[in-house]
Amino acid sequence: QYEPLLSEKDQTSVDIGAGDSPLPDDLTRDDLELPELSEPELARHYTRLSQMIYGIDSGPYPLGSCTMKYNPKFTEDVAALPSAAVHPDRSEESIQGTLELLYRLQDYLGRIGGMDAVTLQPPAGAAGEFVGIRVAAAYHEHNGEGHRDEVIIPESAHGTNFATAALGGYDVVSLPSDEDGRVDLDALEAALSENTAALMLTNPNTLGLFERDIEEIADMVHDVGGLLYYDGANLNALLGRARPGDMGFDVMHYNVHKTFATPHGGGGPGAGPVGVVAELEPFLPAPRVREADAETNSGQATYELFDPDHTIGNVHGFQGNWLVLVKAFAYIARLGDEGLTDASAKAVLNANYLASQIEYDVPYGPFHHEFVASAGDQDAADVAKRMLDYGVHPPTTKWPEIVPEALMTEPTEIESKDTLDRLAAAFNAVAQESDEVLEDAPERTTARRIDQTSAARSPRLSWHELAEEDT
Amino acid sequence: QYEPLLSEKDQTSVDIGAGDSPLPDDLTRDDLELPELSEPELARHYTRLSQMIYGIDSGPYPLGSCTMKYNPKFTEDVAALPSAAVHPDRSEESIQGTLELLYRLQDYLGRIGGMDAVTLQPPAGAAGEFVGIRVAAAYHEHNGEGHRDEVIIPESAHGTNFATAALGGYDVVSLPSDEDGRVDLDALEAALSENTAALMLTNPNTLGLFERDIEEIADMVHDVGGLLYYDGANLNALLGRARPGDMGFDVMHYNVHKTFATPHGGGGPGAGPVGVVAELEPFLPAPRVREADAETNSGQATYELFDPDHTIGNVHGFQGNWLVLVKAFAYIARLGDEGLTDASAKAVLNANYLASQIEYDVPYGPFHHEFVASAGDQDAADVAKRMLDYGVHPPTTKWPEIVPEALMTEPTEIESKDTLDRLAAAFNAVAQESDEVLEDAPERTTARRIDQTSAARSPRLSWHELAEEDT
Amino acid sequence: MNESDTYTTGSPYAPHTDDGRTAMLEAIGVDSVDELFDIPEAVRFTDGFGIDARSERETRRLVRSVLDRNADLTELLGRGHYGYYIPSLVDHLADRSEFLTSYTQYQPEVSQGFLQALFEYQSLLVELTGLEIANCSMYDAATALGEAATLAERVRSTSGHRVLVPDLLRDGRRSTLENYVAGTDLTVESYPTDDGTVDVDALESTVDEGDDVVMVYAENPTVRGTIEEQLESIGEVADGADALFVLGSDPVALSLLQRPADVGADVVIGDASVLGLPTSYGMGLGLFACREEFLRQVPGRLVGVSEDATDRRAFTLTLQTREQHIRRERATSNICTNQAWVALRTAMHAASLGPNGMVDLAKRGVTRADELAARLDDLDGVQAPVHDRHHIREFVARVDQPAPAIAEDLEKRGFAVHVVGEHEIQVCVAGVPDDDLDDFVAAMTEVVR
Amino acid sequence: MNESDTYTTGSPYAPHTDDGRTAMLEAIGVDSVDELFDIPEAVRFTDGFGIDARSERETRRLVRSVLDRNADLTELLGRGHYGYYIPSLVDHLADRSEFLTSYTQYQPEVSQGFLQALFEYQSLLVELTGLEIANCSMYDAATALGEAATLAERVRSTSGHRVLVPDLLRDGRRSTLENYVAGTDLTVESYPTDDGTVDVDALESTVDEGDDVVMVYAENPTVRGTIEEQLESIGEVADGADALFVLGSDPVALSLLQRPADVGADVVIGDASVLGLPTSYGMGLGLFACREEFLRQVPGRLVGVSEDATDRRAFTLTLQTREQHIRRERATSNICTNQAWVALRTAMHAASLGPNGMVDLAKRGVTRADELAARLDDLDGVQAPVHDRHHIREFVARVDQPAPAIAEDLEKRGFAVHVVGEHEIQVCVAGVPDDDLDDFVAAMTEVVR
Repeated sequence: QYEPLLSEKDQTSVDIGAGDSPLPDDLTRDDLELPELSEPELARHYTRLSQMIYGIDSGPYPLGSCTMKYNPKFTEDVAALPSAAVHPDRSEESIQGTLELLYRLQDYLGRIGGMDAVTLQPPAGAAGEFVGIRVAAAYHEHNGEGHRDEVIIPESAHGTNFATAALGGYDVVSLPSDEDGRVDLDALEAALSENTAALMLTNPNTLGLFERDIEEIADMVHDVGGLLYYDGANLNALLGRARPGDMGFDVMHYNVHKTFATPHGGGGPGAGPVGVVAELEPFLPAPRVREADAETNSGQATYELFDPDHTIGNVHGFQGNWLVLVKAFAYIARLGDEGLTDASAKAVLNANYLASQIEYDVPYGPFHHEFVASAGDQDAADVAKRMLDYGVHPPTTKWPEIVPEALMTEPTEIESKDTLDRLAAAFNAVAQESDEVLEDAPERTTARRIDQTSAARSPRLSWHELAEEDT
Repeated sequence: QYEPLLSEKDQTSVDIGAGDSPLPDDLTRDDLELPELSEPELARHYTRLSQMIYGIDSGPYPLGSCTMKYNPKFTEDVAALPSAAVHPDRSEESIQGTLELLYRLQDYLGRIGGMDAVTLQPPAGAAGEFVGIRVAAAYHEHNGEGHRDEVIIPESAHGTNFATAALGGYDVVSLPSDEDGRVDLDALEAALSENTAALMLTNPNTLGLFERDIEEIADMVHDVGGLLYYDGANLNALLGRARPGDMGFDVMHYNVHKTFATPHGGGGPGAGPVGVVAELEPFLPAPRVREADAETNSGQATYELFDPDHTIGNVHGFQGNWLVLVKAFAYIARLGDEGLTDASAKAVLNANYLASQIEYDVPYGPFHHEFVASAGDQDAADVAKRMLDYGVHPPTTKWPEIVPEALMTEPTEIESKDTLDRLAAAFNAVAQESDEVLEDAPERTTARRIDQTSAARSPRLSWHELAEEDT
Repeated sequence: MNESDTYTTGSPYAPHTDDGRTAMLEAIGVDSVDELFDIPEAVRFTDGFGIDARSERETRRLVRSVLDRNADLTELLGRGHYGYYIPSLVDHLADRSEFLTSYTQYQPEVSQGFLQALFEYQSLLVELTGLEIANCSMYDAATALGEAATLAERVRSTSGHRVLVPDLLRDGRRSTLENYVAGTDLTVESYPTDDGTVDVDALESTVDEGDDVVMVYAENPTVRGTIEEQLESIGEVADGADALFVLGSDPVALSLLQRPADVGADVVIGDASVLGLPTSYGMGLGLFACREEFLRQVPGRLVGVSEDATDRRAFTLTLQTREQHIRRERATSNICTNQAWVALRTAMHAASLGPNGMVDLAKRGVTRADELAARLDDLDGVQAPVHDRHHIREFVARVDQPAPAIAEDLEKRGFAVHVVGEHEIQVCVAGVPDDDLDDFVAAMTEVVR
Repeated sequence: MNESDTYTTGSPYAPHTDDGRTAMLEAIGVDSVDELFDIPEAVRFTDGFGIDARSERETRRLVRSVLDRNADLTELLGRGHYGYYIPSLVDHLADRSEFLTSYTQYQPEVSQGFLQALFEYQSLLVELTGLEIANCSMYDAATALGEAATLAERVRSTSGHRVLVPDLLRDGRRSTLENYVAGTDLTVESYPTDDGTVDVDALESTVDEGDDVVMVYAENPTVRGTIEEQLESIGEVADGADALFVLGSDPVALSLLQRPADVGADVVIGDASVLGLPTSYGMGLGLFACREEFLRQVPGRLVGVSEDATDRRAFTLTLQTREQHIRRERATSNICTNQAWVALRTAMHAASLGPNGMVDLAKRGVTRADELAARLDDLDGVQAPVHDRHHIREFVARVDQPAPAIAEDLEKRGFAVHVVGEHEIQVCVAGVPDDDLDDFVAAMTEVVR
């Protein structure tokens, strides 16, 4: 099923002559050449494109560390309310609804993470990490400890942690895992110093393992004057059973598109709110929302924006991905305590059940919401391609590297036993197959195996670069 | 791609015991057994089912006489407005918006058809025909001509015409076509009598041919005291160029799901408003909408319901398919004169172009918005199945019977030259293929050729009738 | 106007480029589109309709501004149209264009998804009614009642021509029935009710007025929200006269009340869109189920199971020889375009509720009606319910003041109720949130003061 | 509460039956889910969050009631966020769950549709900017500006550390930029503008204050809606300093104004969501395009063309070795989750407009701004526009009375405008229908009286 590019359906060049232009010729471009198509043609184009995509509603999507949950349809409805469409430069008086929702979401997230203050500004998880790192930097700077120039990150951490620390100007100190797949306390001891700005940790970590020594780790980091950062990617494992704030974390981000079921949108938008302990609140991005002193005539609370005392300023032009935040608020308000806790329980149940049903080795445990199996002699990337042929989405592969040929698998709570059995059957069928079959996979997908090397060697990144024969 | 029945995913039986029932035991049923599934499971179920359906946004859909137009997305938005959701028993004062829209739509349709009065009540084309027949009967009865018991219908007419006349208690007099595919005036002369209640006609007829003698036909029918009924199925051929009212028709129905682009919904709902000349207005179904004498304080017109003097009463519990009427109103208001006229022009252009590109014989002409090709030695039904393999929807087949192995083709105005060329290529490819290939077709569809005989011989019409081995 | 309003010089949904059109005309061999029209000059129309074109945005604004004239009322109207909350899932999935824009499944090989959904809808109705056959949609309850009568005529035509319906019945329903039987020998007569439900003795007398009854129609619940207590007796009366027993109901009521098959019903009709559609000014979905023996006489579309060429299960429209496009004037009905998409929505809504949700919904219809009646009964000047019967969803209340004045006053306060007698109003709780019911009671308190 | 509200005892989105759960626990070999949690007692949390569960309907009502506190204003605010009418097509197609719910295209074989849509989005930006490379999304204009600066550092790191931005700039934009460069040696400085556009001589002086400028940023149009007239000169100044010339703009402005490649721009950033998103409290879509020579230094995702095993054209994310998940601390950016779905919407909106529609939209932004300025200028007590420049979409007007009072008064009448000085307001016409502009002029007439 092949769908031509829009440019292959039409290319219309519009001349922008001086004649009918409201601007002098030298201030305008000469022409604009783009496809000019009717609505039925576009509807078909995008319908067909959509049919070439595997989404959450297509089947299981057990991408480890990505928490591919079902996205409740009603959250789209609330985000589409006309009253949600407000301009960022409006007066505070005229957006009390928006401010109230943000305030309540700050409050929800604070409770869920055990954090004293929350900013909703970061538009993604990595942006949340960046806020954490910038807040840590500002905090140290404020305390006259601007010399701290190292951020410690476990080897198994998400790539964003390293990139974020680097973007923040820090040297990255990489921390090996111990033989159990957790933080090696001796190695941590060795890594910590008066130059330590922060330790970034995911808990449970990317192997799905809870860092049992978290209290000791927190003490060690705090003892050298460092801050403990919680990467919220795996928060879905713990809802209602443990909170980063209670474990000694000073800063954390939440991935609302993971834990709180806002849609991934083919890569985004997400949102990465950041929670901090009280000590760090003055450094959060500006502005934040708080209750104002005044009430409305009918006794309702009113809300206002304010700049934290030592704010790092903006990390986004405005207040982040507002529409995503509306969906996250709706999800949390729908589930409440019991629903959130149950979601985690069933996410963990599902991961453990699936692991019990597959024939690949799962070297570490006990794991929570995800596990990392090893494809052993098989190439994990090939395994993934072959799983596509069984109509399921494969797990994340080849990472973390601590497990050879890793198959990092997170089914989330939304899968039924039947679906997990189907997924296990796919794993197990592929486990029996030969390397030749795997290398030829996938064969039942829209596109067969795609050549990555040639794509990167001679990049063609727009239709302008396609010669006639490509079309 | 196979999707289990809901009942194969779960069956939960709920006991309705006296214990927690608010009603005495003997007034309740014992239990209810149905699937109990979660939202993610349902979302996947219906998403997968949708993926096994060819719709307008999938590609060309040239079903003759069905006018499969693109359904503009925005019309769904207006029908979904909360203010459109009103109860049928509300007071007239509280639904002035609904009444105004209906009134304006009555007016639009009257102008488009050249009719003096319009009822919007019939929920489908066949229901519109039934109103026409009932109105004719009431009219004749009112004039002391209740003896008229025959309705004349050309052989090539839609099956609903015959069934409707029969439902109305009329004897059907079948009218053969002349060698040009049009009404045979001699045969008509022979068929007409003092017992003629009406002649039902489609114009252009199902061959896409304009009944050039329409004025004479009208005179002949009127001369014997009969009424002339216009089947609106093919109105898309004439918008802005000819009006049934001007041709001498006394009654007509409009298929808004054909001509005015409301979605077909897999079979419905549609709407079949009926227009009549002034003489027949008193017999229309009740209630209708008219402007009231009073105005609002701000000078707006107000609207009221009224019963025509000699109304036939209801043909639907309320006012038909309201939400469909909203969409039709929006479509007409969007296109206006120019758009409607252009739609017809391009529908006719497309049909003629497509016919010029296919290798099958097209025996009659000149046609308008549709043409009927002959599959010749091939079986038209097999041709259709094979066309599915080329990723296009086939035309209507085996009808009208005047063309052997008919391929009744109506591309509508929404297809581009490229799409028509693709469609023609499919026709022409199939034209070259052997009977064996055709009989084996389709082979690239979700289901292969389906056995109709066994389905009808031992009907299994619910999941209750499926034995274990069927599942 | 807005600068993003776009206007076209023709249909915005026709994709033709100038070059394309020229090439097409050339291929056809004509100079202009006008040449393709074979319309005698005498009947040509050139005046224009006088309808202005609008941009998409302007059209949306127009419709919104017109519909905004509808008052924002809390509807306590019921009678087959309820404001049950429809899960968002239903809109999102039913609006997928594959469902919304496809045609009747004459090519089942590319329509399996819709056919399966309709098969599941049929199965839902079979479970609810206990009857073996359900078609996959009629227009609404009134037309389904009409179709039931023509079915009765076909299967009982030797025995007579009288169709009996209760005197408590919506006008539109009876009037539609009369139109459906106008072309037959059937006549429609009413039989009496007593205190809101069927008076079985009186029904028996009515039947006995001749030996020619072909159909007895009753409803459960009735239009007044009362629950029929003598369904079996009604069935026996019909049976005794060799007439079809046709029962009117709906999917929510059927989830709790007696199963039609258990009380001898031969046909069940009703409006299934109580699930799946918001109140839509009477737009509906005709429920039609019947005994297996009437299989070849059923009106409307039926989806059945078959196999494809690879012996895999497949769905298809079946028994099409009953239908107008094949059988023409000998068809079991003239229905063609139906309400398939509404049936899809109803099936989705029912599936979202599941059996527990459906039973609960019905039970709460009983308890909440009881509760509201009791609260109204507590008011001076109101007695409720009027009928000494069990109720579901709605009930009639007596008011000391003139009912029309009460209703008018309530409407000013934002509530719509029925006037059913000089001193009687009818009130429905279904789909109305608790806080709105509280507000209603408060308004009633004011109004009857 | 409504009788169709459904409550669950846990997550409504987890499908587990009791039987299923039991079987799963058995297969795992534990007695309860609790046993699966390996959390030391000391850090266990058992208190509950104190967040109540709600039915779907109640949740919708809650959000609606909260958001209803937002005032219903006609927004004349602009500055990168406009209320352009978005064709209904965009919502309906982008909301298809395959687009909405899928993840980043790490398995391109089952993501061809999204990849193609993003490739088409990239192509749109390449056409608009004239630059060879566009990535497939950043968060917004501010973060894209920050990424441009870090790109400048990477490719010009030998030459210096100064980043120059105009003194007319949104606060959020500059502040974000400063955060992005906080971890580098770069410093941000302002250069002067004159009457609403760049003062090129002053810019040159600022550059000359050191030989260490790595990037010069300018905008077209500016935050005041003025059209920059000396882009080539600015580019030459940047070039002369061996600095990157980074231009801020957006897809609508780019449809009409000088093509960035033609005036020497090395990078174009901006907010592309001016098409595709309604005003969404600042939610955006970072546009990022640059010259081919920076290919290996581009931040963010890139979709390229390749072939599959059958030699058919196929799309894939490419050059991923620039990215954090592979390159970690040496990545070109830390961006991972991006704005792909917004890019899809933007591409759909642009495709709906087509080149004629896009050019028209931009032209009308010029003419309608001119017209409104003229109408305001006619009022006593108002002079507009303040800047002697060409404008697009928005302009600054001088008011004799204090601007804050004027704005407050306008807001009471339903209009939101900017206060940009003691006696200056800024007004935007984009997306505001003609009749609303008429009302605005009428309100202004009252307000300045």
